[in-house]
Amino acid sequence: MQTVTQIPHDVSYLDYKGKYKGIFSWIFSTDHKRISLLYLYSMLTMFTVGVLLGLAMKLELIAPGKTIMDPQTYNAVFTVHGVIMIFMIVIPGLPAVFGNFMLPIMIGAKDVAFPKVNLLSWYFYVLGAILVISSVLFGNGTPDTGWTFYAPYSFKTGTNLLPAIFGAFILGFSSILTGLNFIVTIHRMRAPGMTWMKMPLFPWSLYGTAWIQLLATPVIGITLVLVALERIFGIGVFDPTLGGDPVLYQHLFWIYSHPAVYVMILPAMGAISEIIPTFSQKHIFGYRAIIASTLAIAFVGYFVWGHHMFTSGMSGTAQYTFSILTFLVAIPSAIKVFNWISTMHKASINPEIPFLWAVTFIFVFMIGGLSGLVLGALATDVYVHDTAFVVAHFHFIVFGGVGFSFFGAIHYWFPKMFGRMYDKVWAKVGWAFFTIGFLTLYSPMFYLGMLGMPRRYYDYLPEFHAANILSSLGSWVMTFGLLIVVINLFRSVKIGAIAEINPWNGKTLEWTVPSPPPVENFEEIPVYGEKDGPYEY
Amino acid sequence: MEHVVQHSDPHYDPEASKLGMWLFIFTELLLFGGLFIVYSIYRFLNPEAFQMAAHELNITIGAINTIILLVSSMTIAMSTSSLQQKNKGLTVLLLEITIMLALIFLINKYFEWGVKFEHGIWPGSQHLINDMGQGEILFFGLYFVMTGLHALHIVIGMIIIIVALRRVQKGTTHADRPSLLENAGLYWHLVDLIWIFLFPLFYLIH
Amino acid sequence: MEKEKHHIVPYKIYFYILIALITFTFMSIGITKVNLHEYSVLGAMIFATLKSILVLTWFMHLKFDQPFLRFMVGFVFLVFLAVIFITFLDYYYR
Amino acid sequence: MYILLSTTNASNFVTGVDKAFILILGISFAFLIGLTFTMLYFIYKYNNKKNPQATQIKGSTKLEIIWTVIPTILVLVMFYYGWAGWAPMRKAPDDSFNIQVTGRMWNFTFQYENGKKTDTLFVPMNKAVKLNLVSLDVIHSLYIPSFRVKEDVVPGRDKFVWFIPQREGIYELFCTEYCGMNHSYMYNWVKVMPETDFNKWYVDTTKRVDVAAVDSPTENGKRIMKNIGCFACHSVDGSKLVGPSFKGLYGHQATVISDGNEREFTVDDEYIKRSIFDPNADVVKGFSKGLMLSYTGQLSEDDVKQITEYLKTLK
Ligand code: HEA
Ligand code: HEA
Ligand code: HEC
Ligand code: CUA
Ligand SMILES: [Cu+2]
Repeated sequence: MQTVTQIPHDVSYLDYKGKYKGIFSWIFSTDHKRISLLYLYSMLTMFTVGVLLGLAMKLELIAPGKTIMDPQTYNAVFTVHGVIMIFMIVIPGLPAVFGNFMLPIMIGAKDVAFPKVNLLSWYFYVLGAILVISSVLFGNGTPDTGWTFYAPYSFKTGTNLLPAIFGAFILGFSSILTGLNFIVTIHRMRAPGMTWMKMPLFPWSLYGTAWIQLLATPVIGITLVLVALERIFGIGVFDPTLGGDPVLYQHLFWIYSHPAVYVMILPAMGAISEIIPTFSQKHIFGYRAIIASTLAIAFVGYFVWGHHMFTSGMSGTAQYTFSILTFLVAIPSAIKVFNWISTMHKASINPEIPFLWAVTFIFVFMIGGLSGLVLGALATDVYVHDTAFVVAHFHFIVFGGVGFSFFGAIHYWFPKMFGRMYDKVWAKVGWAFFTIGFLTLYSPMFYLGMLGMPRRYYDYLPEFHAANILSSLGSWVMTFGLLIVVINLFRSVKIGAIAEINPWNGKTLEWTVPSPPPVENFEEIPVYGEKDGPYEY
Repeated sequence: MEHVVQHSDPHYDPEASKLGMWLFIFTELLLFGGLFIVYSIYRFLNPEAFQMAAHELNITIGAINTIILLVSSMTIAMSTSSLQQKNKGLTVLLLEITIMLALIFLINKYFEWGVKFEHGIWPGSQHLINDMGQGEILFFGLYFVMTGLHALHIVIGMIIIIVALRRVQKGTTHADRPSLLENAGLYWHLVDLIWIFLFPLFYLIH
Repeated sequence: MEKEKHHIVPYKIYFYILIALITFTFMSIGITKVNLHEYSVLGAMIFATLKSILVLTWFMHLKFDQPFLRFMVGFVFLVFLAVIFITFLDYYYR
Repeated sequence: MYILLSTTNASNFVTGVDKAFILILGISFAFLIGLTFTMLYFIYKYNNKKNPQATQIKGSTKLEIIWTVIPTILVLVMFYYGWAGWAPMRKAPDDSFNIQVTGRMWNFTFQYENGKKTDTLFVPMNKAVKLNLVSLDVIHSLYIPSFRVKEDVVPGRDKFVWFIPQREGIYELFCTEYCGMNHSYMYNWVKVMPETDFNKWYVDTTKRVDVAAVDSPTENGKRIMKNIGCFACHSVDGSKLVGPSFKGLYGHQATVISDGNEREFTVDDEYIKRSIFDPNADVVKGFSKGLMLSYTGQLSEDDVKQITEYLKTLK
């Protein structure tokens, strides 16, 4: 236990010497900022694996027939790729990295409500990741079920599924604890005078997200436990030969996994809602409407899971109910887009690199979201369900949405987090390659899906060849861009120019503390007056 | 708004820890919620088989266990009152009674499961798969999973109560810092709450 | 917000609650003994709900807590019921 | 939009589905292009060089209402068209021509009411066809893109798809639910024939499969195995797939695990028969139980004899 008086306010969290030294000063630190960086680095590690697997798939698909691997390997590759990307990158992604770092500062608190639980959730993250990776390295072969673990295949396959399931379970636990921490922090630790309607939008989006994490994640936990028990004992709940219903598995899986997609996108939208007003030097348009749409997405998003199951043989009533709810949940997203664009109206736009990422976010998010409408309609989903069209949809929106927002956010907050500025020219070059590569990589998949090419296909008919070549080429361009972006950032941590306190002239609280912030963020807890607000330019 | 409580004692905010505990309880409720969904669907699909299978369970043991849990819920609730009245001895006694009751619950459960095992009924057993219908297999599958998970929660609850008991004895949990005990109480009531639904769903469907 | 004070519940009340809970338990056993066919589930569930309300309000102190906590608990139960309801849209109409 | 054009009216559902598709795509493109250009225009017009001082506007209730209501109306229209294109798929006419489709790892078999069995789907033109879907192991999904139909084949459930083929030709048929190693090889073809041709083909029961019958029992064995899909899991060249290779199988010393005990013996006719009808009784060491399923009812005693003859030739 440290006492308050010992913590100096002129030493940044990066230089602060606590009880422990070296690496231990990180992995035993309960400082939310250090935990944020722990997440950042462990995610980057997993992310590298995921990207390499993605590239391997694209290389395999460059031509029909065998290119570099066997069918079984391919199946294992997309499974591990999906599990890593979903459970280890985009679900924890923005909340764990930027939420942890910025949430307490943005609401004027010294730390999150339960710093130790916060560290614990990082331990769970690492444990879960290790378990998943161990299923690759040991046992009778890498899991090959797809990230959806559909029954009954998931208890028929001879591969090493249990560690992966267990890993996903623990990752879920990590996610729950983060959400719990954020809710309590937001309820209890806002700066005096910061009413709910004065809270910045990024914390608001984390609040919505946290509720989904809390209420949806346990369902997947218990579902995975049931699959494990089915594998070990054969209890029969999903096994048709024992009376179980495999479609019920799909219900339970998507009861979590659909809300989970909003766990991914809401914080991403929150970050965009910070970046746009700052670089427009203008109050955000429709503050309350954006909050309302965040809460509406979080709430309605809980009830649309069935749109992943339109061909699984649900009752007709269930099908059109889910279809109509799916369409309703699209509306709040549309409202957000309109508000962001309106914020740029009569603004004074400073087109720095975070703003460029934010604008491209809006563009790819629109494509991804609008293609979601095709999937939400019954007739068209029956046609393109489980084809490359779906793969295009979710890469545009998951990776396009979350990825672009992540890069926007890291360029936006980098000077605050590390106290250094990156090279702005290289950042733009990387962004350009990345965007062009991204569009070349995933756009052809829409076309392939309309031709009828199923997803999770190792091999395909010759008529799908041309579009696949284009897509594979795009994956290289994009990775080139990614490398430039990442190397530029990495170099700047050490050698970038010293950053100012408020390089973008932002109005939220994080821009009032030194860069990088001291250990307990604020010497004195800030107080919001009547006239203060996060976007008062 | 005087949220500046942070200044005086940054690591203690009883409202925050209570809120945290409630949120955790929500996740536990939904964990069981998933199982209740599975249960209700299969119950709906196999109504007769579920009723038949329920005859295998002993209402008396179930009722006794229900009452045990209810009483233990009362004792732990009383212990929070006695802690606030600064009656340390009584608090400790009430907690000890709670733990004893939890133990009795588990012993009962042990014998109840034992009887099932003797009859050749356990998840994936030959008797179950060869001689019983699909509805029965599902019923017993769910019975073992749900009561098993509940028993696991009893064990966790006991551990939390034991920790709280030690803290009360040492004096680190006292009338001005009752959070740990109150949270242990909340958790224990959650365990009770779940049993309140498990009991009629498994034992009382005749 | 004034300093949150704790309401100390007298032992007596807890005891009354226990008696009520046990009574409900026996009543729910009783109602399932009577042959009500499909309504016996309903009966048992009504008693279970009553019991859980008692536990939530008294044992778990919701009665003395801030209103938003009560609101949250209600909200969580509603979400759960809605999920079950929607799942049944599939199974009921299949 | 190659497929949208080239397969117009391949089945009765195409019009409904494509109408919904084009409508949604049209609205989507309108919004995408409109919003993108508005955004670019703002970025150009209100650049801080041109417009150094921003005008603070906090919002407008009127606009919020407008852009809530308009999308709501639009999505309801989309929902309606999606529903209208899909609703007719739910109910097959009573006089449909029934074909049973059996999916298993990793092939589909089509069985007609007169006992004919094929691995290509033959259907008559302009006649309602109802496919009854049965899965023997895991979930598969039957997908004919040109007909715009898809339905999962779920074990333990009776499901169907139906359609009226309206154009002569050969179309692809895929499995679109991931089902294990050779999921991507679980495709087949649909041949749509004018009704008279189809009837001629259908009554010709001398040919059980659409390949000329050969008199040699080993040839027949090979053909049976090809049609029913043994080679999805077993190779004939010694390489190990999901199951053990057939090369040199007959007469060699096999090590199997039966009821948890290991035992060794020589492979004979009896063992092969048991492997086909009760594959989990003896599980070859190093392979997993439960992947290969019994072919009881799918293969006759006679089929198995012919298969055995063929296996003997694989030295
Ligand atoms: C970040 C994650 C994310 C997000 C935010 C979304 C958002 C949406 N998704 Fe997506 N989805 C996934 C991730 C995501 N999805 C994943 C991972 C899968 C595949 C899972 C798997 O099978 O492996 C999937 C699959 C998937 C399916 C199942 C497809 C199938 O398997 O057959 C469907 C079907 O309805 C769907 C629909 C939608 C809709 C309607 C939205 C909406 O919320 C989108 C709303 C956005 C907009 C509408 C755009 C912005 C608005 C405008 C530009 C204004 C104009 C708008 C109108 C006029 C309405 N998604
Ligand atoms: C976030 C999610 C995510 C991301 C980033 C990616 C990235 C990539 N994906 Fe991924 N993909 C999935 C999620 C994702 N994928 C899922 C869920 C599936 C389904 C699996 C299944 O079917 O079970 C899938 C399936 C899938 C397939 C289909 C397999 C099939 O059906 O046959 C293919 C095919 O080529 C593919 C390719 C790629 C490629 C080339 C990349 C990459 O190489 C692109 C490189 C990435 C970048 C250049 C940067 C992105 C940056 C960020 C996301 C932010 C970074 C955050 C931190 C560092 C903390 N993926
Ligand atoms: C889904 C994959 C799959 C299909 C399809 C399949 N098998 Fe198998 N087969 C296996 C596996 C796995 C084993 C090893 C485990 C076992 O013995 O059950 C096996 C074992 C065998 C054996 C014993 C081999 C030995 O080395 O002792 C024979 C014989 C056999 N199969 C014949 C067939 C025939 C004939 C067919 C087609 C009618 C067929 N199999 C279809 C997966 C398959
Ligand atoms: Cu069968 Cu995929
Ligand atoms: Cu979804």
